[in-house]
Amino acid sequence: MKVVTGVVGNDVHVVANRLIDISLRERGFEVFNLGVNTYLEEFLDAVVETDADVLLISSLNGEAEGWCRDLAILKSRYDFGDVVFAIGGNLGVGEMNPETLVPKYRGYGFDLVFHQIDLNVGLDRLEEHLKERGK
Amino acid sequence: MKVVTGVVGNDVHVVANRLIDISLRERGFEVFNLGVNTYLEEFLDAVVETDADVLLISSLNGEAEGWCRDLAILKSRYDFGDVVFAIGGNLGVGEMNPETLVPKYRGYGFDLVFHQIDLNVGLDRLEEHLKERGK
Amino acid sequence: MSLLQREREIIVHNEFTDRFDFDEVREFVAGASKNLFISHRFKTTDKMQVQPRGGFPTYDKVFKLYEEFKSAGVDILPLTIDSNTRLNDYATAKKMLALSEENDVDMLNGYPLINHGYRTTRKMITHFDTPVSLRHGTPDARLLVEIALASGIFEIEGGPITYLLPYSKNFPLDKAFLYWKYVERVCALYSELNEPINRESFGPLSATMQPPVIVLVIQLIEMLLSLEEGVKSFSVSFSQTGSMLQDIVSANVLKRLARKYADRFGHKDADIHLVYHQWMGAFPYDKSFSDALITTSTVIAAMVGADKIITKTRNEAFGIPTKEANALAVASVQYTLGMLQGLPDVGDEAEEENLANMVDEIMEAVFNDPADTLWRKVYNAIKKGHIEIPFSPHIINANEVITVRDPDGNIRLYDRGKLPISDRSFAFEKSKIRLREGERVVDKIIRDIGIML
Amino acid sequence: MSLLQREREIIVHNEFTDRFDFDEVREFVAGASKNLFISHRFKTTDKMQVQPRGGFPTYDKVFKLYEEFKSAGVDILPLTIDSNTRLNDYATAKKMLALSEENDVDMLNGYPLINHGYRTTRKMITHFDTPVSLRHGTPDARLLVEIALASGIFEIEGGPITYLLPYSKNFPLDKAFLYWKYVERVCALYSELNEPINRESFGPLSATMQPPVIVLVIQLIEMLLSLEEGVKSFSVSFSQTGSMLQDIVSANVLKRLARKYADRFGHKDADIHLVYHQWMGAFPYDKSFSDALITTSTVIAAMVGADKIITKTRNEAFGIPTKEANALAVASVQYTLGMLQGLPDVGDEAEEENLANMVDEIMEAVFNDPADTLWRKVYNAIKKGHIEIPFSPHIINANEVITVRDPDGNIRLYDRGKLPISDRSFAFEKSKIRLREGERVVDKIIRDIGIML
Ligand code: B12
Ligand code: B12
Repeated sequence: MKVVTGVVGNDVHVVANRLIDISLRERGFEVFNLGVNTYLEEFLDAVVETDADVLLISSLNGEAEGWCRDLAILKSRYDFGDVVFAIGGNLGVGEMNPETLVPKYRGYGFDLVFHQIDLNVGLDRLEEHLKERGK
Repeated sequence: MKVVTGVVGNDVHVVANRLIDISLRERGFEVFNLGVNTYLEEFLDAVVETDADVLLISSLNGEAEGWCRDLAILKSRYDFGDVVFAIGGNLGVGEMNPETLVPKYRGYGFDLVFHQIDLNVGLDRLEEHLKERGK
Repeated sequence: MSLLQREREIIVHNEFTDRFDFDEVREFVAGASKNLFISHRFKTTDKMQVQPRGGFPTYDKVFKLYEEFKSAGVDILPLTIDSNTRLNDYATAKKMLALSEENDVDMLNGYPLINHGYRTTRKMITHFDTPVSLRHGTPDARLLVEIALASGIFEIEGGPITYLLPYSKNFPLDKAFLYWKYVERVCALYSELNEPINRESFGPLSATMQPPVIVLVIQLIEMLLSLEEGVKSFSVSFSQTGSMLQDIVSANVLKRLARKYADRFGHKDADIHLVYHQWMGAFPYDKSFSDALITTSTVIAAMVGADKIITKTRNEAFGIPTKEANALAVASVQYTLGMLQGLPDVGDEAEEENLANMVDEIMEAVFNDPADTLWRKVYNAIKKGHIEIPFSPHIINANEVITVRDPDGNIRLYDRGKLPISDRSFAFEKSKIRLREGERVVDKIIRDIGIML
Repeated sequence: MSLLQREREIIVHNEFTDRFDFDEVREFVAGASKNLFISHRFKTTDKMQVQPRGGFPTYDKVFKLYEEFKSAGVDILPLTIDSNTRLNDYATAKKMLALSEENDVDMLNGYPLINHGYRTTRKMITHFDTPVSLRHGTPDARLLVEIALASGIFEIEGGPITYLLPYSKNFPLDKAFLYWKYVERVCALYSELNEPINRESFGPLSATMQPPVIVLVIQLIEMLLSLEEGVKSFSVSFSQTGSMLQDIVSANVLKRLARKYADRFGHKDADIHLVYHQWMGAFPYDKSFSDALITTSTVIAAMVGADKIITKTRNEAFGIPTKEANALAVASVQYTLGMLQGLPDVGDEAEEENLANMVDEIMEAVFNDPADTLWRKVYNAIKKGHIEIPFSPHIINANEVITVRDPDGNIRLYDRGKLPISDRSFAFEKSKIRLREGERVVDKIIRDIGIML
């Protein structure tokens, strides 16, 4: 299964990104890691180019909202079929209530939203989700 | 002016008592310090014996209530005229709300109640009170 | 029947105690879970043991407190006794316990163990299967200790000096020595049945401007008095002085001299442990400052290499802490100990030498007293003012020693009173002191007491 | 008109900046209150300066933040810049600022200084009359620094390496050196008018498993690059490693070598200060654990003898802290510093020697590069992998060095990559490492990153 991953926007927090890369590979995924400082369009292009099954975006520095609110519009331009859109990390500025954050990001077009959730917990849930979808 | 002082009940916290002794003397009072571990009856006896103007009780270990609730009864047995009854220190077990503690101790017969109030602040207020009473 | 056993029967036979069954208790101790013995814990782990303080009047509240502590990761549970029981005033304790149970307000500042009795209390102790330490402050702890051991409490804090001079106004000193001799012997007896009962001395004393020399002398003496009666596991202790270096120096000297004196008196087989008390003096009213103080104490405890740390809480200045506040401190101390790494090995030769010299000087003066037994020599030393505790409420205490802090926060002897220390040692102490131009010593002392505020 | 001045005029002339009045700014700096200069503060006090981090999108929120800090007893105020501005994306910053102002939600993680401009910002800075430190992370900080200095911000953090390798993915390295040369020269110019402008390097780097040798080398290089341009007051810095001893060793060596290299290059008149960053890696989600971590950092800062400490908050793991949480940390750190006394003087000869040797080895390799200027030598060193930063997101970073913790928590070189350190020095490092039977290095690294969790 192919995963495109990276850190969105003007965000340089690379540590989790390195660990995600390693963990995805260990779980048997084929990984295309765009690294930090990646814009939404670049992610979507990469999904198309690599014919990926999953787009897994990280955001740590609190800017995700500004960068991701346009996802729905961008998604409507291409046909992504059943690509799974996931986002995780630190998804707000300041201390946020996950109960309002999660629905917001779902509204933007993400299937899975992991606010301040451990990497491995998140990846376990991703794998379950893929199984449920019959992938 | 004469002051009887000490620490009431099974209470051995002596540090404040030593400092109160020194401070009262510096302020020109004649001090009769009964020390720690003094019972209410002993205080009252000392007030009578020394013809004191002020009885200044400390309590730190949280037991004051158990020892002082009988003050009103004991007071009624003697005629203390205008002796000022003051109590200070740590007047409850656990964290207490001064707004319920102070009226309670007033009800027991204390004119001045200093819960967790600095020594010198308390003694300043005592002196004001004495002035107001025209002493 | 031995004389001791006769005395024990008299002690446990009283209006506040249900029939005391010596045989059953012996059997219980012999078969008790190793997990109840801190002496066993010390043997099997290197991790600093974390122990809070705490006790409430009712059984239920103590039970809930223990649950809270366990989920915070406690190592050693405490049982703090109320102050009426400490003064053997079981009648008042009983009255206040009844009031507490009826009205759901705490009318006592600890657990009245005698009134609850060992049968009830043991249920709780064995349920938690964790070492419990008895914290009291009782000069005559004979009954208390019998009930505690019968309950499964296998660490007993205190001693004839440390639980007397800071905790009592006029309890007779010689009686205290004899009563504690009883305690030591009972502890020694039970120690033969299973793992040793641990005895711990109370180094903080009056927790106010205590000079290390006095703390150390008293620790060593109580240790010797205990080992002399057959106790095999003993903890010496002291509390944060306010100077990191002075804590380190105290610990280094105390560890070394404890071993030296134990060996010298033929107790090579005794295990000796070091306990560090977080700041025991006046706490700030700002709770986040108290948190900072607690963490700082923890760091220092790790630096001095303590075997056990006794924690305070963010509520210290306000009153007996809630179980939540108390457990919070335990969790936070465990966190700090877990993440602290790379501690340097620190010492100070000149300071350690002078402290050790002063301690040795006083110890020799005690040993040179012509009395026949160690406790009588010590008794005389206290009466002569060779040993005294600043800010003791006790009438026999000499009250001549005056201490102040030097510019680094170290507590120094300003007036040595009648302490039999040499001019040379005293000169070293004096040389460190600096008073501000025109400052009165009493004002300096008030400031020095309040350094954590 | 000098070349520099011509460049400055181009820089400040842009669509986001109102007319920049050089003469007025010169005059302002020349007459500015001494209280705005941290360099002056360093000269006049021995107290460790406490500085939080913090910045909000709007003027009002920063103003309130400063009020909160002042009442918590702050020594140095921070101004943290948002990450769009850091990447010179002023258009996005402008958009997000507008959104933040309209909707009263923070859409930026810092203060977009360019968009606010110096006339507005200066009002705030002079109002508080307290030194302000500019925290950004910008490779091309030319405009930002012009606006900052014009606003009365007289400490500029960063440098061509420390604000590039940890903060950027592909910003060209040589440009960064040249842009920072500009910054240094502007700082040097203003330094002649009043008290010196202080420059500070950013020692935490990527805040993840950074070996002291790399941190120190980069600190020394950025110091030399700055002094070379005429800066007279410079702060080297590093962040808590996770091992108390390694922090102490780092500080001792850094202080010594900074003076040594500054003197060697003829900068005997430069003042050099040491800044300690509280733990910069991943924070626990339990806020009381964060408090404990913050206090522990503070104790270590005092032990290493830092001139300034930069604080974290109990909210670190969650997101940008509220002003209240931020001020709480300041107050608590001040409390801890105020009560900490009797700090021992600690060191470790063998560790210090090995660290100093490694640093000297890399420094010599850099100096031996045939390029004509220091910055080009350094540039080549980075390209060759003679200098690299673990966990840098930058594409030019060699990414060959691997570090793990030894059993005492010290960060050690497991793979030295292309660092030009001798076999002997490297053997010392390697000899400290212990891996568990069969443990994979990557799992060890994950554990080692998360030691504070
Ligand atoms: C030092 C200390 C001890 C020492 C005392 C040594 C000695 N002989 O004096 C030791 C270790 C022996 C000790 C023992 C105990 N202590 Co104690 N102790 C303290 C501590 C840490 C500091 C007290 C102190 O010396 N402060 C410095 C002096 C100068 O200030 P102060 O006593 O607080 O008094 C100030 C004011 O209250 C005021 N003040 C006092 N009296 C008066 C009177 C008037 C009229 C006025 C105006 C002002 C005033 O002036 C002082 C200066 O501003 C306090 C907690 C704290 N405050 O941080 C607990 C504390 C007082 N102890 C407490 C307790 C319960 C005990 C024990 C029962 C053991 C236990 N369960 O932990 C035993 C008591 C045994 C007994 N029979 O009483 C509790 C009391 C609980 C409560 N009220 O809810 C406290 C609050 C700790 C706690 N949070 O649990 N203690
Ligand atoms: C180290 C660090 C840095 C380093 C980064 C070095 C580097 N190049 O990587 C430096 C010092 C350079 C830095 C800079 C900045 N940082 Co920073 N940083 C941190 C810090 C302390 C740790 C991050 C880290 O490495 N953690 C370890 C890794 C392994 O975990 P993680 O990143 O937290 O990710 C975990 C989960 O989120 C999850 N995860 C991540 N992505 C995904 C994706 C999926 C799908 C799933 C399931 C899970 C998942 O997996 C990880 C492990 O469980 C955090 C605070 C914290 N967490 O304690 C702040 C933090 C992330 N930084 C922050 C900020 C704001 C910045 C700055 C803007 C500066 C500033 N204002 O302070 C700049 C950013 C510049 C930029 N352009 O982005 C904020 C973000 C604010 C917010 N969200 O509200 C934080 C939270 C600090 C704070 N409280 O203010 N930072």
